[in-house]
Amino acid sequence: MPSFLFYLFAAITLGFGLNVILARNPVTSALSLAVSFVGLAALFISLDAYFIGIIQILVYTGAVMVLFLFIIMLLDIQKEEAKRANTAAVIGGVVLAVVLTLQVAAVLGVFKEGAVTTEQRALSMEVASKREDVAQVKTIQKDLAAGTLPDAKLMGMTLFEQYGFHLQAIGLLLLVGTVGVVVLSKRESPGKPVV
Amino acid sequence: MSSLEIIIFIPFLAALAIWLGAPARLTAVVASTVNLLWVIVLAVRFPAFKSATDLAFVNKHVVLDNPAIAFAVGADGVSMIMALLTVLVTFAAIWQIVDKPSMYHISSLLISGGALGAFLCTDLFFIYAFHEVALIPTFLMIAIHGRAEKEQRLAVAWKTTIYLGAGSLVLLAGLVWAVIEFSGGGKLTFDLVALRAQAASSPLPAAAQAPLFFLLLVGFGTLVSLFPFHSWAAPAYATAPTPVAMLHSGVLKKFGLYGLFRIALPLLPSGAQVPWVQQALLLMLLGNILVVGLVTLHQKRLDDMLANSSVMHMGYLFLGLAAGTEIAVKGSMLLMFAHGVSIALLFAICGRMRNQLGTLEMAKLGGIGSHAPFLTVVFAFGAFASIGLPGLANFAGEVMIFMGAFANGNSSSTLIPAQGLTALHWTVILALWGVVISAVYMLRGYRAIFQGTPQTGLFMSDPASGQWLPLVLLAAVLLAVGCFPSLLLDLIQAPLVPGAIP
Amino acid sequence: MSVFNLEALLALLGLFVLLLEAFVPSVSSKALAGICMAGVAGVLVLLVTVAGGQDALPAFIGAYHQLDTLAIFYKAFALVITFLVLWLTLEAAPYLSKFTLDGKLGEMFSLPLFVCVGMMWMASAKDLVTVFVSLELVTVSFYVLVAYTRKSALALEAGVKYLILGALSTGVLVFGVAWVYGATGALSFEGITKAVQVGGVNKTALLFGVSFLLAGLGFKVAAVPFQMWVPDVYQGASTPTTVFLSVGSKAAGFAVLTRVIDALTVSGSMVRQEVITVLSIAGAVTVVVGSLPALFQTNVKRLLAYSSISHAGFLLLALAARDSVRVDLAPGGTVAFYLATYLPMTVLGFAALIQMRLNGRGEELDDFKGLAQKSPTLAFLITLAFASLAGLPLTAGFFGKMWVMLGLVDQQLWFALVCAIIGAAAGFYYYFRVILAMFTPEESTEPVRMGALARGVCVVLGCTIIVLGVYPKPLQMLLAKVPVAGKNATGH
Amino acid sequence: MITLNHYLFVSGALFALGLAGVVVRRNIIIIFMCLEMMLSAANLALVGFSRFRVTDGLPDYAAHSLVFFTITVAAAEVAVGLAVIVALYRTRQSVEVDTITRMQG
Repeated sequence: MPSFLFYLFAAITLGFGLNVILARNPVTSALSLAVSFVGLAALFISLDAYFIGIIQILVYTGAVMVLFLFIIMLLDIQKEEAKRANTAAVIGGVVLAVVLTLQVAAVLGVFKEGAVTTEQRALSMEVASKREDVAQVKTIQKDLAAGTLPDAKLMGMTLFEQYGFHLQAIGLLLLVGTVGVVVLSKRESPGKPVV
Repeated sequence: MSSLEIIIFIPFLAALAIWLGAPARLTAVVASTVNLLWVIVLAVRFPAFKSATDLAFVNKHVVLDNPAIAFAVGADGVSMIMALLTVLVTFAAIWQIVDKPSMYHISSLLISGGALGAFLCTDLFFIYAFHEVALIPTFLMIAIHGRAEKEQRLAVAWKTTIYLGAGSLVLLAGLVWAVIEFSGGGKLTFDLVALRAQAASSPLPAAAQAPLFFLLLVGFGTLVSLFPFHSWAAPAYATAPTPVAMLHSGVLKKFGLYGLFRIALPLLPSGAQVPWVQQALLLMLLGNILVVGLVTLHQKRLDDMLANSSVMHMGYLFLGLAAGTEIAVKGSMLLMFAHGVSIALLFAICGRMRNQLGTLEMAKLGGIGSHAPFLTVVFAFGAFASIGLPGLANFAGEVMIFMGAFANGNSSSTLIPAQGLTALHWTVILALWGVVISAVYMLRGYRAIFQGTPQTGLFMSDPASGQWLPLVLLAAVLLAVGCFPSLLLDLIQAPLVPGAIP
Repeated sequence: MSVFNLEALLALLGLFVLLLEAFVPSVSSKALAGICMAGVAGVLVLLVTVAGGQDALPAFIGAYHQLDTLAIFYKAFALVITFLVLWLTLEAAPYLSKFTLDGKLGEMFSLPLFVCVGMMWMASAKDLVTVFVSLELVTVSFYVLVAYTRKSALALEAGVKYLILGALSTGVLVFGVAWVYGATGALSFEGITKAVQVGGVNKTALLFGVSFLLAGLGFKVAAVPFQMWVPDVYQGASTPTTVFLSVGSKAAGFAVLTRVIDALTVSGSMVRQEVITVLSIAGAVTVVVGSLPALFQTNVKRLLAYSSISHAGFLLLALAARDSVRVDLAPGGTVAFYLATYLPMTVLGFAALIQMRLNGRGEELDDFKGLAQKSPTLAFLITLAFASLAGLPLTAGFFGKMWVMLGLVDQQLWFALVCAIIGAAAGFYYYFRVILAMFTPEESTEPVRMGALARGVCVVLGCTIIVLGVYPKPLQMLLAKVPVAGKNATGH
Repeated sequence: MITLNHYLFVSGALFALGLAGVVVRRNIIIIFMCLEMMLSAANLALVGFSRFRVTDGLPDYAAHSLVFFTITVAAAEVAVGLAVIVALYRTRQSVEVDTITRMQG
């Protein structure tokens, strides 16, 4: 990936991320977050994680952020009430963020293992096509042999062969989530007589 | 199941029965009577049952393997004496409860059971645990049924709780330290017999014994109201309901000394003789005898005076510990018993007077002797015993302590060593003045209350015939032990102080 | 029937109850609770009977799931606490149902089953992905449970607080997992153990990740500085949920923490010293920070919340002193022992609060006045529970605290030891205040009634407290066998 | 050239931004958005690490799976969370943090 594209998308991610915090209007915040997530998705794709990148856009930008917007609109929250933000909280938040960023920078300073480029750790479809686990799934092997990265297929293989148990657990979690949403947002039925 | 276990559990079972609805007075009296008789029988048969380790009626249920904790019971002479004291005072305390909520009976039984457990167990964990069990009802009774305004009695209860709670924590720390120290590097054991054996076979160097001994001294000492950790005791006894005052000052408080003599001394025989520990201890016990003694002189109310005198007399017991000679330690044992009986007797009479007269201000009282001759005689027994009159139990104990302490360090037969008087000798000399002080306040109190002209409106009669029993019993014991101290001393066969001059 | 099917069985039961509740409107709370409790009890019986003679797990699950003694213990623990929570919910139903929309408690019975499933998975987790997935199942269910009694303003408030801080901890946890993975290249505990032993790992990056990982888990067990949510959430949530959070969620968190700490402090580990230091400091501070505000509390539910923080501190210290050789317990065993003693006393304490509410009394200290006159049994049981929470000898609480302190002495963590003693001493004070209030006589003599079932369960819990306090040998023997990676290799 | 550290820095900075938002903002919905931001930052770190841990020519898909689960969980969390927030709004007519301070002490 060319450097300037990385910087562009990083700037989009962080810049709009910053705007989420700065914007007075919740709608602006939500839309900024959506854009920030698109930038993030681009970064995922630049890391050859196509499937994750797409999911990020589909789930986060497409569903989660829309849900946020929907709720903001539904509740008709215009902007934060007039009173100024708590100064202590602002200072605390800024200090926390700066310290954390500096700490990350410091850690990265000694994290020599991280000073590698994608080229130095290039993926090799040819080597991959000879893997044992890949050999069992013909379509993946074919794609790899053809020199393309079948990211979604590999993802599927991993999920269903290694993480089948977790997938079901997640299913249970989604069920609980659904039940929870129903429980928490149903209204008192108007026709019901008051006892 | 050993007899000792049954003796320990009888009070608890009786308390449970009362809680569940059994008639309070009947159950409590029956339980305490059974216990009293049983312990007397055991004490009589004790010499025959004694094993090589000087323990009788041993039994053991393992609770944990590592660290080794067991519900182990066993009585040696000292435990036997303490058990006798406990059942005696319990019987008297429970007998004199009249027209009170069942909580009085339950608490008394719990304190009694806890004390018996603490004296008759031979496992440090259970010794400690039973003492804690006995403390809780003490606190609750002071806070709820104490004889003062609500705020005041709550304050007293909290003060007592905090002092004794902190003391117990220090004590626990000291015990755990001892367990770690004397488990011989291997698996931890709370078995006192094993710990003693280890301490005897590979004792610590004297200098290393000192800090641990001092920690235990502070922990146990707080429980016995050792100066300067004594300030909870006097208000607590003055406030506590009569049975609780009798049981705590007479019996439970002695647990601290019992612990020092049965745990600290065998494990750390030279601990008390290390100069800095001994000097600190001497200073503290002089504080008990002289400072608290002078405070006692200034008390205006009978209950305050008795409470303070109880704190003061602890000083003599610690003198026995500081001396560390066989005779002084045995004297302390005897005095523990005698003091327990005499103070219980005095508190019982004191509570009766408060109920009838409504005040205990000595300035307002007088001439009771003419109305209540029986009470006067019994009170005189207690008061004279407390002073240390020959023929009553305390005398023998005090004399043994003074002689033993004075003889310490003398291999020659002369009483006064050639190199001059040591700190211990000076302490004994000063402590003797304590006897004078206690004679002054006791006699003054006796004269103010029982002699002179009766005040108008303050009338007191002798107790009804049913209430004589506990008072007569306690007074008789004081007389019997005073005339024949060997009754108790013969129970102690093995030397109490490891390696000391007999 | 293999042990790893039990969770599936329980999840199916949960589904069944959900459907039953949705399609058969006439089914009563009692029936629902009965079905759920019977199911949980059945699974517990299956667990106990099957646990002994299990075969090796099949490969598809064996890579993520283990069934050592520790796992079985925490699974059983989860089932027991779920059973008790279901009982408490049933017990509290008369007043709880006033706070729900339709006057029913339907999901209050099925959701705990899913929580239980999550906790059982956590107990067996062998890698961080499993931990994450099951942890989130538990957390999301709790979001719903905490806010379930919607008509109570406090419950919604508590729900939002728990939500925000829960989501925050999830973010922190995943960030930590990412860095641990980045530094060691492994997501499984086994892989992490190997990586920290062999070396060639960037220590700074690993510590960075570990600190976030521990912070994320620290939230779940309410360790300082992530304890802010505890008092408000505990007070606002319905009492059965509070019990579930205080005992179940905490135990599950410690089950995972035990595994994580085992992996990180294995002998020869490059971060062993740092992790132990962090744990001991966090534990020491947690004990003190939990204890001090409790001194001034007049609301007993809030007091129990603070005390629960303090207990979390003791548990962290148990982890820090985990290599103690003084007690016959495997390194993770002290924590498990402490939790096993913590369960009956906490449940009993909260059950008493429910009984108070059922009798029209509140949760303030003043509401406890005179309880000893009106219901001696209840007062006695509360005394027992609180004495045990304070750690008085002859009750269950003593040995847990004792083992922790012995361990600290053994590891020479003196600062932590001092803090633990301060916390224990403060505990005597604030628990005793409640006991004192109960025994203070009060003029009005409205009787306090307890149902037969409540009385029975409470007495059983009380007996458990005494038995564990007087005869802890069976429990200790059970936990002495907890095999832990590197136990034999632990050098001194 | 763009190295792993570049990605990690972006991840760290985004995480810090989210954290700052959680502390600074008082609108619960925006706080919730910031939490999502933190979660995504963690995902970026995971994906970055997995891309650079090439074994047999492929990135580590185990970490990808974790990211997949994280996103799913986040979605469920958002759904439940927003439901709670809406329920709160119905009773309070506000989504400000300052209004949920009934319990103190």
